[in-house]
Amino acid sequence: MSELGFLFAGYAVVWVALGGYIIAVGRRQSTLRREIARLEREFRTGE
Amino acid sequence: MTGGDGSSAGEVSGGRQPAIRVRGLWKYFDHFPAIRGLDLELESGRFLTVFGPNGAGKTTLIRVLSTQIGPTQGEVEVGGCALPGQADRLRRRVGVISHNTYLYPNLTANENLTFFGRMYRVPDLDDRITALLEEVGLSGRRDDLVRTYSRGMQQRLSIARALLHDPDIMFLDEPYTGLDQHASRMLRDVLKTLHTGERTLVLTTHNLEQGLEMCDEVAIQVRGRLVFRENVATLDKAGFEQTYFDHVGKDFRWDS
Amino acid sequence: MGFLSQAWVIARKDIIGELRTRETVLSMLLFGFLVILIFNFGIEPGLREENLVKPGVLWAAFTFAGILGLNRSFIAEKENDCLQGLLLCPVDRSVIYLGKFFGNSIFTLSMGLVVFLFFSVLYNVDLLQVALPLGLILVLATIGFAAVGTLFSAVSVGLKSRDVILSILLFPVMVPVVLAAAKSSGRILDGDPLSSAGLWLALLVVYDVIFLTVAIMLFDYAVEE
Amino acid sequence: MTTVSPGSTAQPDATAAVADGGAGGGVTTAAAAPLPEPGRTLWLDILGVVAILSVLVALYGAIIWAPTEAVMGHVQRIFYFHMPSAWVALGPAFTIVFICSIVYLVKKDLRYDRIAGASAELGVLFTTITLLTGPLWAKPIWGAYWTWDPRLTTTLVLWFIYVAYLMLRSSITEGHSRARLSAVFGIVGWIDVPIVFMSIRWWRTIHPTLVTGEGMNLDSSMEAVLMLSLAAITLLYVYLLIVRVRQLDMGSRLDRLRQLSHLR
Repeated sequence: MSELGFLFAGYAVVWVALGGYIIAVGRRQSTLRREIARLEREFRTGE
Repeated sequence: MTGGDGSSAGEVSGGRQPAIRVRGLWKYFDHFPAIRGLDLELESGRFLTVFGPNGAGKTTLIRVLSTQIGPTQGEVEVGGCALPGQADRLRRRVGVISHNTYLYPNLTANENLTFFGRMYRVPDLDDRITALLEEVGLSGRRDDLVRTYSRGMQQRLSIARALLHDPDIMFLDEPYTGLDQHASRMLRDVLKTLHTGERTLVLTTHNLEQGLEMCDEVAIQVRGRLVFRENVATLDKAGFEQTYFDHVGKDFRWDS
Repeated sequence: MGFLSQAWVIARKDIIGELRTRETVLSMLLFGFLVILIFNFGIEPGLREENLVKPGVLWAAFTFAGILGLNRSFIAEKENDCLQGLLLCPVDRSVIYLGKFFGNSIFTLSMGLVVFLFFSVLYNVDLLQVALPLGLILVLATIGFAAVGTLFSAVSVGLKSRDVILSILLFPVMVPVVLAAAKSSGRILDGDPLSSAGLWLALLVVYDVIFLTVAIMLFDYAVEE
Repeated sequence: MTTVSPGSTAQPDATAAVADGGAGGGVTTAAAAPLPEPGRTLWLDILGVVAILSVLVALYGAIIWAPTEAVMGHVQRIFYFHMPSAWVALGPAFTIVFICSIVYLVKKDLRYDRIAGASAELGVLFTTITLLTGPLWAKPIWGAYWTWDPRLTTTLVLWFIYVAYLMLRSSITEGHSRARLSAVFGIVGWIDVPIVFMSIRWWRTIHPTLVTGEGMNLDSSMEAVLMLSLAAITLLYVYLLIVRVRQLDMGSRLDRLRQLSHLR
């Protein structure tokens, strides 16, 4: 692998790791939002 | 909520200090409230049986009162010691018999009792063990491994273990679980001898017949609260089954 | 001292139970032998590098075998919910910790001694020459191992996959002990005097003191509910 | 020696739960309990934008602005993200795990446990980045992906310790048990780190290696880029930590609501 190849690989690792984490956190966030909406509905209709 | 004994100790006839006083006790496991604002007062020397279906929080109550777990909120005072702060002081005076025996299966009866006796610094331990084994009818098996004991014998030995340090407050959590009729009867006989009027006893069970036999007071625990409390002297024993199901039935959803 | 004698009562209870079944120490020993045997296939006998690898084999065997004992330490307390009975006793939590620590140390130490013997026979080590310094290293390593191990054993005992979790928790934290023990015993096996391993022994002592103190302080939280 | 008796735990977090769920005789008020707010606020958004912008600026600085290092060439540019990742993990991230573990054990407030958990996650993330970029940088320079350099080796051991910490957390479901047990491990693990480092350093000086991380000549513009990068990654860590903690807070409140709606 060329020198630039290693450089590219190094940066790829950084951004894939950070991006992966942020995507995972974002997904969890939307699951939470959905769950809140569901509970809200439940409370309304359950009244 | 808990019957008419909300009055302070001084007003109770007999004027004895309360052995147990609980005010607004909550115990959460995560977000699940196993005990929900429970109040309880018990004079020392009395025998209280707490009835309740599975999941009512009886075991949790016993575990809080016997210092095994801390309360989430509320005042708890047992034997004059505030919990959880003074748990260390209380432990010496508390005996617990539960459906778990707390016995080491790879040790003999004698070794088990010697171990616990030393932990409690019981004086004249050997004589004490001999007397207790006599009392629970296990003298002949003193040097047998606990693992060779039947369930009933283990439970009797666990009674001896709980009595080693002569506690003045005893908690019995479903002690009849898994015992056959014969063993239950022996356990009952031992319990009768414990009820001397000097010792405070709290028993939990879901078995109405066994629970009513020798107690002074009854309570019904449902959904983490005591919903019924009465003195056995004034209790309508024949109608108690109906009373119990009336209280439990209202909350049948809890069980499912 | 009442404090230590109470702790000894707990350790004695564990030892009596162990002498009866011999389950723990025997399985530890067998496992330790097997580790040495397996590792041995990776070493070309007679090579000059052999001497560099040998202490590593020895301490790998010690660590892997030792963890078996720690695994059992609190599982024994879970049968019949004995741990609850123990916690009901009117003694400070640190007494219970010390009791379990003494027991674990004694089991690990006896395993270590026999594994050393096995090792010295297989690799033609003149045990008489190195017995004392190696023994000292073994004692120091055992204390550190049991100090942290007893705490982690209590931490992991309530978990479903406690065996795996205990190994995963303990091994990385054990790195300084294994390293110091392997390096210092390497010196001894090379025929150097004990003083040449002074730095490593000091590291072991520091590790033992720090983690024994920390574990005594934290044990309360590992068992409370 | 702890003087705290085993059960002596005021539990403010759970007390708050009581206030919500238990007031006025319990679950009938559940519907009135406040729903979790959708964890967004202006200042947090601003912090996020600033963090991401500064990372982009640092990226520009590292790739374009900084001069090529004379000996190592372009590969040295990995260093601008390698070193800050290592700093964030070993510095703030794991230290916060340690501090919040202690505070949890003292206060029994689950909030601190959530901070510790989130910080450990980020610490492992940045340690992973460090461990992956390090070899990619080392290979073209020294011809080997891995050397048993004290810092590298300590980082690897550290990674194992905090992965173990996260595994311990994920294997316990009850909130306070998880907080308690992982706090115990979080404290021991952190205290272990300097001892690990010392032991590995002694080990490597006894058998010295030719390869060291030294010998890099940073000129002033390189230093500036490094500082910028350090600040950017630290800012990113702080932002992600806050977001993650708020998310965990929300999850916890949601669990409570779910429980209440179930009880109802």
